[in-house]
Amino acid sequence: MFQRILVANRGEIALRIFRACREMGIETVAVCSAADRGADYLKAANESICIGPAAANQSYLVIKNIIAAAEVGNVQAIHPGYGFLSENEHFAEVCRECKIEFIGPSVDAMSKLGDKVSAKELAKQAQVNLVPGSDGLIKSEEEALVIAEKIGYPVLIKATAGGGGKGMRVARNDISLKAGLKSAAMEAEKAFNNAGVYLEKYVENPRHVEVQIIADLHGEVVHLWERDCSSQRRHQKLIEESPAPNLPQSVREDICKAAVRLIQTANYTNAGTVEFIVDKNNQFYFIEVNARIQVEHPVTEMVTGIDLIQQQIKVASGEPLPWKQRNIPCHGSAIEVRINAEDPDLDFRPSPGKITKLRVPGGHGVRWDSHIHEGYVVGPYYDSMIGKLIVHKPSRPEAIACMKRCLDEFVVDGIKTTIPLLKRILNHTAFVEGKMDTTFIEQQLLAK
Amino acid sequence: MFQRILVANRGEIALRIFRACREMGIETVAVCSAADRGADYLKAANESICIGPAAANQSYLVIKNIIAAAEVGNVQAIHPGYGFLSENEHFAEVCRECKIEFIGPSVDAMSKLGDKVSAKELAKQAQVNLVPGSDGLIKSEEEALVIAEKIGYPVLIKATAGGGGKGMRVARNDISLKAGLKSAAMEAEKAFNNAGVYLEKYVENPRHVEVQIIADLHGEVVHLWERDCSSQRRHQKLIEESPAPNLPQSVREDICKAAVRLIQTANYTNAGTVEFIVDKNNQFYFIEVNARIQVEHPVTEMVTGIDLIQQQIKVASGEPLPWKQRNIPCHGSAIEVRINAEDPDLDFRPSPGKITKLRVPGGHGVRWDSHIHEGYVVGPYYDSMIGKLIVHKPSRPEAIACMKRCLDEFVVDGIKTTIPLLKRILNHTAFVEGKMDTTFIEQQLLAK
Amino acid sequence: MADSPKTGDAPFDLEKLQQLVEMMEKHGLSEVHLKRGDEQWRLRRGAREVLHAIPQQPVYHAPQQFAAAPAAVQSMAPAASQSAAADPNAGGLTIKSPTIGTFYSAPAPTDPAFVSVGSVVTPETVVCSIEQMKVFNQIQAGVSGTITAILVKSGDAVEYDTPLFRYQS
Amino acid sequence: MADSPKTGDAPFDLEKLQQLVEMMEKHGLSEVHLKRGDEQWRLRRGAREVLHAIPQQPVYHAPQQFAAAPAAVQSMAPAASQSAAADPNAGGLTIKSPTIGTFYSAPAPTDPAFVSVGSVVTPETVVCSIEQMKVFNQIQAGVSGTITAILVKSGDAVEYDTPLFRYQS
Repeated sequence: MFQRILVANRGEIALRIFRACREMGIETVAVCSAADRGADYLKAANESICIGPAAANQSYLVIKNIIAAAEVGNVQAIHPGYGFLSENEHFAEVCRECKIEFIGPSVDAMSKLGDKVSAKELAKQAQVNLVPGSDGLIKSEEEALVIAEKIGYPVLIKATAGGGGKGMRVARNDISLKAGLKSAAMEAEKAFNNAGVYLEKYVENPRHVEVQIIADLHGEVVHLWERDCSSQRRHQKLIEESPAPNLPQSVREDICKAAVRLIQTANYTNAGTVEFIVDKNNQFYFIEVNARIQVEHPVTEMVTGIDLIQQQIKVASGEPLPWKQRNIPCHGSAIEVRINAEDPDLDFRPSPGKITKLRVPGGHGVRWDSHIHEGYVVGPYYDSMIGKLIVHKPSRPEAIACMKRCLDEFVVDGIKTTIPLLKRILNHTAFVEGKMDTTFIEQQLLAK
Repeated sequence: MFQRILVANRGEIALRIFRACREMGIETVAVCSAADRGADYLKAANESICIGPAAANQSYLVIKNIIAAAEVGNVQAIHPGYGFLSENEHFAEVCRECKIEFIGPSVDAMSKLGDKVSAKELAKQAQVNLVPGSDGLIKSEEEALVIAEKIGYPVLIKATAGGGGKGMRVARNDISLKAGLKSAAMEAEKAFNNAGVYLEKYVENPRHVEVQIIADLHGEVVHLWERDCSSQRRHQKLIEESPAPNLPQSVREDICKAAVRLIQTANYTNAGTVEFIVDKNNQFYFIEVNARIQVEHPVTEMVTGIDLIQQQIKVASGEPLPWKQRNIPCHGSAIEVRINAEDPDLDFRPSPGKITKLRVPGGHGVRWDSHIHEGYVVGPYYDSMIGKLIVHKPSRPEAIACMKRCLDEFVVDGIKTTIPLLKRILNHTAFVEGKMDTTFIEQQLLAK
Repeated sequence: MADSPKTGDAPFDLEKLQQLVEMMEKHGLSEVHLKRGDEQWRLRRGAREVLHAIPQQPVYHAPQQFAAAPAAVQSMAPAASQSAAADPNAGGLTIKSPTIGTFYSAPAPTDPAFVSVGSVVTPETVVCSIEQMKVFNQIQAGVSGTITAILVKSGDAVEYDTPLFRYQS
Repeated sequence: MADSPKTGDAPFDLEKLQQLVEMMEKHGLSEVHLKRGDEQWRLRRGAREVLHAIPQQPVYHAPQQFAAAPAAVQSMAPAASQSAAADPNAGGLTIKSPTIGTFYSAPAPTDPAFVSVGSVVTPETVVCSIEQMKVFNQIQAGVSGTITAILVKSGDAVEYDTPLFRYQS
């Protein structure tokens, strides 16, 4: 086991890792930018090293500064947290070249899963469903009709050079497919100077369901069940929960097994998340693997009772997983909300400033993961997330009731936060009934 | 189910009950003394009524003021919390006479268990072990020797009119028993003008183990396992945990079953705690029943996942218990520490004052139940407990490690607290090995 | 909150009890609550009580052991107290409720009010009655002066410290 | 931290890459990191870098968008900055480390030091080298003046902003 670890991150996830290490008897070295220097949460580390100015690209993102701090700090391993360098293969490689363990997967697994084409190839090998579509560009109208017949309407016509919705059409029958092919190709030709288009099944109002995985260095892979993260705004998750509501037990098991197959096929190690979209018929399709710990890992910790950060460290140090798949429970229902320093009235623009008053809820079933405190100054330099509130109760209705009373108790003065939006989501019928998809916040809740 | 409840208490337990009610959709009415008026925690109630000046005997202890508030506040039931009027039979009686349900046991059960003689009688009926001894005063030396032979040495000679250790002797053999009888009787005669003495088995260095019970109005009684509360100073509990460490599974089950038998025999309803002492050979003896919710109820909530306050309210409203004994789990290990505003350097004298800085630990496995905040003024009027920190982890060593890192993170400036003492206990061999008894803090840890 | 195991068994001393009851009668005590170790005696006599209203005057708060902390000061409604101290003409002096309950301005609905605006009161003048658990407690003014305003309506619920009357001394 | 599903597939444009590499060479860029959607380009050139030390002078902090919040000010070590501003004679002006690493006062153990007390420096004068990952970065003074004190020993670890030299301008 490591005796001393550097945490290449800041804020709540850095504190989360300091705490996990302290409980394991492992010393920690913090790195901080000049903006974070002297912050309270750094006291939870054994040592703190300033690695550069406030801007992340001059501090938290500078590999050589982090490695220099690891050398000066005399550590054996680096935990990257999430964001920043956590999914940077080059960083993982440099760490290991410098004989400092990178607490994460192998560089090979990262690059295979990081690349879209090879990830799809792995999924096929592992017999994990991908969104069906044409195996490349559409050559003729006839071919498109055959494929559409095979994968079933609605289908999505996408420009191969596309972006920003340009050259994209939804077709719900043969006629609109024929028309759509022409107009999409024309638009793509104009916009990208490339008329190539391909077909994909159009998954309407999908749910976002992801599976937490952990794998050791000895070939053992287990899943820690799934999370539903459909409550999103502009692809940013706002609320996550486990288990996913209204997902039949057989589908839960299938999706978890599919994730394990993919991870085994990729020879992936350490913690990771396999993301899927799920359609109205509970068909699920692989999207991507997040090769790191996720922001929303606490909901999984609550229902399984497993400390994922500690387990990451144990696996990285070579320890075998201490349980078999059948020993991993899923008790009750856990919900996490992200509290962001954003102004809902100003299109969720970051709202930095000093927190002049803070009342954090507590009590039965409540967990608070955050580095902030009364008097803390939320700077303009980094992510706007200032804390995660997690509740765990025997059932989903009880978890929702608990989260609602927590948000009612919450007081954050001096900055604007997403708390009012979170309250609205928790009261929205789609959420209460567990029937949310990735579009409901923008298309129903926030639509004027 | 009740729609509106008055909480006849203050501070953390009042907040605990407001929160439980809010999650159940029940409105709450708070009562407060003039000293607590305007306190932040009262905002968690729907209404707040000032019932008198700061002194508890002019506010929280005045039955007619509480009943008047319940009438003005238009509630259907009163939750008494712990302390104050919670074990006052007369209060329970008055509530019910006024057609306001008292959330607690029947007056009959309270008085039967509140009286020492009838409680012992019930224990005998229920075949629950009492500390063995003479069935009344010792009439002769010969009788004493026979009894000592029967119950086994060491025995305790106690003056019937005794108090403060006067007229009390420990005898470890026949000779010291004969000598002790004489000197104890003489001392008692002098001190109390009453030479009567009786014998009891002397339980050396006992552990304090108690069983959480809940019973509905339909005859169903279940236990929610046991708590070890041996870490005491002057009979004040400092640390509580569940399950009790180093208690063989068969003893755990026996002690829990004994508690259920007693509760059934007493026709007791709602939540209660049956207290035992346990000797070195894991023999357990009934001491008393606490006919109310306990300060330390959260450790039971953590290992069972059951919200005891909500369950109290449901039972009081007539709902049957939703589970059978076999469905009540005991997952992992939970530890609670009481944070008291006391000065360990001044013989634990209360340390009132303004909290100028507060950093409460959080994260995985951590629960915080408290009404305090930065800027809160701890008054000199009430109990010195300002909060309860509870951790829940898969194993006891992990729970201890988590609690230690929490106490290391904890910052309370402006007043003195018991945190330094708690840290010492958590590092003490007896505690770490789970071999603490009710004497170890005073006799080992605090002994000069 | 002390979860201490009870120790010792003391029989009740009925002689002492008799003495105590006599003492209560003689000195007009309505409630006695004695506690020592795990022995508790609780005795109540009668039901009707006479309470004194709390006159709200600019008072000098004598230093207490805990004088520095606001909690000690909080036991007087701070806003009212401060405005009275700062500007006696604005709020004026008030008589405040000594308890929680329902305020009645007269002994019975058809009776005349205990006091009205202009009434001159002495400390012993009954100014209202406050009902608690069907018991009507007669409230004495506690001050001398002239009532200038009645601040609550008959039948209103009042808390401890609710201003009931404004008066001039 | 954005857990957004990746969208779209763009092949690498080698022509653009070539342009970029040339641009790096021409302008002496050592690192380029481009990101857009889920496409990322990361290019590094060479290893040896020249860094400029951060002169610690009493500076006027121009108002920024976030000027009111202390965080913006924190990016200068506040204690040093304040003492320098309040009493220039006490702390004096300092040259601070522009990065984290190991400080070396000379190019090699047997070589003479880059500068010593009394050395006159211009902004381009190399004052020390700071090692990161076996790479020795030459640090330029960034200011003009006379070195009055050397505040760290050769071989010491330094952080970003650690004061290295005191100087007079």
